[in-house]
Amino acid sequence: MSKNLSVNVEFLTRVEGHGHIIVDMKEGVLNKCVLNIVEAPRFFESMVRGRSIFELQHITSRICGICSCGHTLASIQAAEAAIGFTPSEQTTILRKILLHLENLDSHILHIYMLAAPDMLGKKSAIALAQTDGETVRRALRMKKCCNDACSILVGRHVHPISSTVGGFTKIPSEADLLSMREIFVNIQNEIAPTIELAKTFKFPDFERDTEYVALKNDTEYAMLSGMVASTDGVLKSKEEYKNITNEYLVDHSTAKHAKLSRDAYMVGALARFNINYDRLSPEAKDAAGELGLKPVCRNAYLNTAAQIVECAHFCADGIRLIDILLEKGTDRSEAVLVGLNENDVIPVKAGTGVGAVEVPRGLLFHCYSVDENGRVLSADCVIPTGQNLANIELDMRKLAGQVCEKTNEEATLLFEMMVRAYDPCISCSTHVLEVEIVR
Amino acid sequence: MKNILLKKELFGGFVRQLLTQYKVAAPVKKGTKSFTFEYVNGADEICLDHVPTILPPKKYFLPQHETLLEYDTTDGQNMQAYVEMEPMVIVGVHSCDIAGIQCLNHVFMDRPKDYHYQARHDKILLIGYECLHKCDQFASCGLMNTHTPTGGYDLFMTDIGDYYYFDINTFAGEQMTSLFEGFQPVSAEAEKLLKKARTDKKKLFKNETDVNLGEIPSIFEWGFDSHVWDRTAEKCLSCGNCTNVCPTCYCFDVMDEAELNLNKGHRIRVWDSCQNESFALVAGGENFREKRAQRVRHRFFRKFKYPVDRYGKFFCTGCGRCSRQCMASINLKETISKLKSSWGEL
Amino acid sequence: MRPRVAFFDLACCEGCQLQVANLGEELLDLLGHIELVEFREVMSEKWEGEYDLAIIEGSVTNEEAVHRVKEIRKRSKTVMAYGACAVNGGINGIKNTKPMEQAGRDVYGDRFKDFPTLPTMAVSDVIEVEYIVPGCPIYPPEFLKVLKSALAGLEYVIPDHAVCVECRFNENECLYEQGINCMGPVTRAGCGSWCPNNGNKCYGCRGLLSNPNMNGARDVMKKYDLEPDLILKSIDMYNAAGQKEE
Amino acid sequence: MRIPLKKSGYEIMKAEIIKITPMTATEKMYEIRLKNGESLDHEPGQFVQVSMFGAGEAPISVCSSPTNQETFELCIRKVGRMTSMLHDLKVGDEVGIRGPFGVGFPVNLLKGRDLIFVAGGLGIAPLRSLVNYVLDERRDFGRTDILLGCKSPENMLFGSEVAQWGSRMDINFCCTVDRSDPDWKGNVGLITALIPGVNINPENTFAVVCGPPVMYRYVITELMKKGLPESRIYVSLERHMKCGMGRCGHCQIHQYYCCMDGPVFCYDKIKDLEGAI
Repeated sequence: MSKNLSVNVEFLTRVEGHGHIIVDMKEGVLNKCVLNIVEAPRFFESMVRGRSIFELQHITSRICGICSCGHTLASIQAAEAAIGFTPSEQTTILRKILLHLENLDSHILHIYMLAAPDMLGKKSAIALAQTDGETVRRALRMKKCCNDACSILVGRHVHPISSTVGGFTKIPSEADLLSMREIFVNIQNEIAPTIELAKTFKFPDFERDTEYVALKNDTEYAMLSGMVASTDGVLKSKEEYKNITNEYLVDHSTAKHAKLSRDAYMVGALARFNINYDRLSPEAKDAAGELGLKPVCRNAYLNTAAQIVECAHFCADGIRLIDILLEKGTDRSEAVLVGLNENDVIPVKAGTGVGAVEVPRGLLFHCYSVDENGRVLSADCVIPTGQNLANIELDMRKLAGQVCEKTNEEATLLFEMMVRAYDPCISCSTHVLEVEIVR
Repeated sequence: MKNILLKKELFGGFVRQLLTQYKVAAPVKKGTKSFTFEYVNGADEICLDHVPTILPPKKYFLPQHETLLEYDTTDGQNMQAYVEMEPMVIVGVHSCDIAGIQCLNHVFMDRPKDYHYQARHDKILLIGYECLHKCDQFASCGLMNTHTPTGGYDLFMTDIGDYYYFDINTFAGEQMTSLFEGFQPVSAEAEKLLKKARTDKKKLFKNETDVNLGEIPSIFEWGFDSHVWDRTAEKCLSCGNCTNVCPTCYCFDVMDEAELNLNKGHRIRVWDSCQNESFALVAGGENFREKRAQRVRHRFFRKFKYPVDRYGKFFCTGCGRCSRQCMASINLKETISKLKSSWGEL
Repeated sequence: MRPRVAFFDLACCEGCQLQVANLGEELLDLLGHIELVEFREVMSEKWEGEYDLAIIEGSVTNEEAVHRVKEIRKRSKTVMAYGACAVNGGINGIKNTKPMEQAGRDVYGDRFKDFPTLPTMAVSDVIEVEYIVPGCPIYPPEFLKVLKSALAGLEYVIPDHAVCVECRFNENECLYEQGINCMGPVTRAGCGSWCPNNGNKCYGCRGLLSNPNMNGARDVMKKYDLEPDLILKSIDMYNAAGQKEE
Repeated sequence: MRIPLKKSGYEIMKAEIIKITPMTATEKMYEIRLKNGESLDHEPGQFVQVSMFGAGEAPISVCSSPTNQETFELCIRKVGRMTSMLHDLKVGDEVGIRGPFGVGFPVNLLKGRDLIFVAGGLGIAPLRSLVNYVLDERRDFGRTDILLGCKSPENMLFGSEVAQWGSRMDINFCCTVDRSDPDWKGNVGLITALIPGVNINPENTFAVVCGPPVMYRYVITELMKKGLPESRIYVSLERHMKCGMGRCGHCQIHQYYCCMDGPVFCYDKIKDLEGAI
């Protein structure tokens, strides 16, 4: 085989959103190696300008249906910071549970439906269902668990209903908590077979020194709060997000790229694992041990393995959080009915606020400025997949050097798997809200 | 029939006994100031003194979504009609809601009988609860004269201080009381207290409007073309809340719900509302009550005129739900008053 | 032969296809009765032939999408638009409330010309659509009902009465009673009053009734001491794309 | 607890399609026989609910005379998907039937009287049951005029049968179309234009009218000009009956339910009811 390679994947499948992969190598020289984002832009920033801060999370959750709970939580955090509202402890616990469910649901979707077919040499989960029905059924069961728990907590998983600025419009009863706890236990029981399945996966060999970025705090495996930390030693508050993400536009994509200490960095399950391994629950550390995953891991293909470890953690921690609520009992009078704040239940002042939340694909920032009437002056979102794009391309470039001896077909699959390993949410990644032009 | 007394603190025990034999539904608190009839597990959940519930107890007699028959077309048009329900007791039904159930009985037991309704009707027991205070400004049970019941219940409770006075109206009611040993015979004192309660009540439950019940038929006879309907329609959003919450509204739609295999399924009936724009639409596209005003008027006439012609009965129980639930603040009492004044003194 | 069904997505959040994926065991039931030939998010297989039923999510917001849906229409016996974006433009329609150039500038600054965009259109604005499933996201029981009608070749009429009807069925305390300005009275039912059931208000995602009493609705909303345009903006959260046509 | 109901009012009778006669682009005639071997036993003017599980029910007037005990006929216009599905049925297929429902034409009252039938469009379907009854029992009735109007010649229902009516000596048949075609030799214009030309004995004539909603007022005005009293004009009204038992409310006309008190009404009963016609 000569050192020629021409990969052209139109409408990359089994990822959320629309992207093309183009790799062009001639005589060992890499002419082109890009992930084109071809999602039609939706102009969210323009859409939310002038609207009430109290309906913002409803709109911004629609940035992405797959991580809508994550967008909702980041959006609420930013909105509450902007108007100076501090949520109650009960609200914070419930939000953490919601975030766990969101991450579990998305990870399960990625592990089973998007990644497993690659690892097991199948075209899709539907093809997989024909040879390994139980695996697909397990995935559906686990996903249904997440959905059922979300339905109890916030009405539904896609575009949650009762999670709003100020708290929740309904508070789970003791019976609700017990059902949710049972659901978490049911998912937890499926983790062991999931690990067994993952042991059969053949993760491609790959390594590239990378900067990893994730939230970090002193008390827990940081998901909803903390400083932004990197494996290169950066530690900044979330309000400095613009100096963390340093976004710039590139020609071949409707989505922005990001860089921190180097040309690119990675966010997501692997980044969180690398930074916060110590804070994982014992169950999750056991899972990591079984999968042979140790920090710092520099193989992006193993992001899927890190997701499995996180699943074990979210189950254990979800049960712990529910037990806290069960012990104290929930205060159902905390239910808020916000609407457009018709009843002035929440005091409003002008200000700017940032939300930083660890969603399935990594660190998500929302930033809003509002006037004294709670009217949005400007909004900005920096999406995890957007932050990963530059890093994906660097990984692809390194991969191109490794695979030029392979057939186009084999190489194409490796590129696709590489992109899919990041679990990219392209529908999110293009909904770029504010642009700084790099000149 | 002999009536009996129950010490108030024993009411919970009676409900517990009922729960051993029946499903028990009763008014419970919902939201900030609303009530609903729900299945309960004990007397502590029950709010006997309630503002009329969001939906009246008609939902147990005529469920919002009721299977008429199941079908299977794998081999021709095969079907089986059936009713799915549990024997139940509804506790704490106010007299206005008892009046509503009586209206529905008229309609559904009229020939040709509705056997689905009858099956439920036969298996639902009613324990009424007397209102001794006006619930709120929306009710018009004084006008409609429905604040004291005229039959229609199995048992009827009145609060006479330390005791509930139980009026036993049916054999089924008597059987219910025999489940519990805590009842005691009515004393002369109790009879006196009941009389007093009823006399005091008369002073409170006065006609809430400037219209007499007797003149309503003539007001509606003449009021068909009144401008009141256009004025009311300007406010009306045609949301249909007034008909859904009305204890005497019973319009429905019939439709099929197939399973995924498309061969099997259920023919169901679901509540419908004459306020919906498409309600009187026919296949050719003609709509016989296209205008909002026509639909608003139709609802009022279905309460105060048409059933009087057909069943000799007003189909308004004065419960006030339609006015209470109307976000456009269309008020039944005011509308009738306006209708009267729009024609001068009649 | 089982009917050949394909799923497609345009500009949207892909939440509706996730709703389909989330049907759980019902999804497997469904897969037993159809032949799924294309579903980009979950499978790599492609189909070159005719579709018995094409199910499209998302709005048309650029020329490429216009072309794409026309191509899908040519190859499909029946087309279903599902989700607010596809049915009435959904959230994407808010863009239409200002000039396209301004929307572009708001987001991409001087480089807005690199991101060509059309005013948001529903799928039915571009091609003929036989079935719709409104809502953001779709309500799975309704999706299944419409899908069954489509597979049986039966008409499915989305209710043209207000969400209030279902909200009352569910005995939710009226939001107006609690001082909140809810879109229920002017929004088409069919979702089982999903949001009010969970303590929130209706945002109007299923689109306006065909003949809402807007003056009456404004009177009702005026009761609140809020800036009127904030309230009016709540109406066009999901209905701006449609309003532009009128 | 599941309580099976033998009789519920909603159960269907199984019936078989014996014959299908295409009539126009949108209408077909179905001859149907109940599978239980019984006669439908309807009166002219009554309707049945035709049911296909999965698709639902549609109220359809019986258009054949009860003099045929074995089978009955329905003329079905394709207007929605339910009726489209009915149009896809073949001879031998099974359908469900409920009914007959409602009040038909007052046959005994009409005996010995002169009759004038006025039908527009699909309105001929319910009238045909009475026309055929009258033709089968011709001796019992007096002078009979049949006026029929439709949009255009190709929309004419019961074509060959109608042609026979035209050639019969014992009835007077007149037909008009709104829009003519080159082969059409008959009248062109609205049906109301035919009425002045009919020789009516106002003392002994009953009129029976059925057609699209817009037609009634004009036709009745013309009939009354001829001296017919309101009490001798009968109309058959169209509504979307769902239950057929006077409850669902869809067919309500003021205090009347079209499915129970109609669909045939004496004009004097409904003339003051706004929206009835």
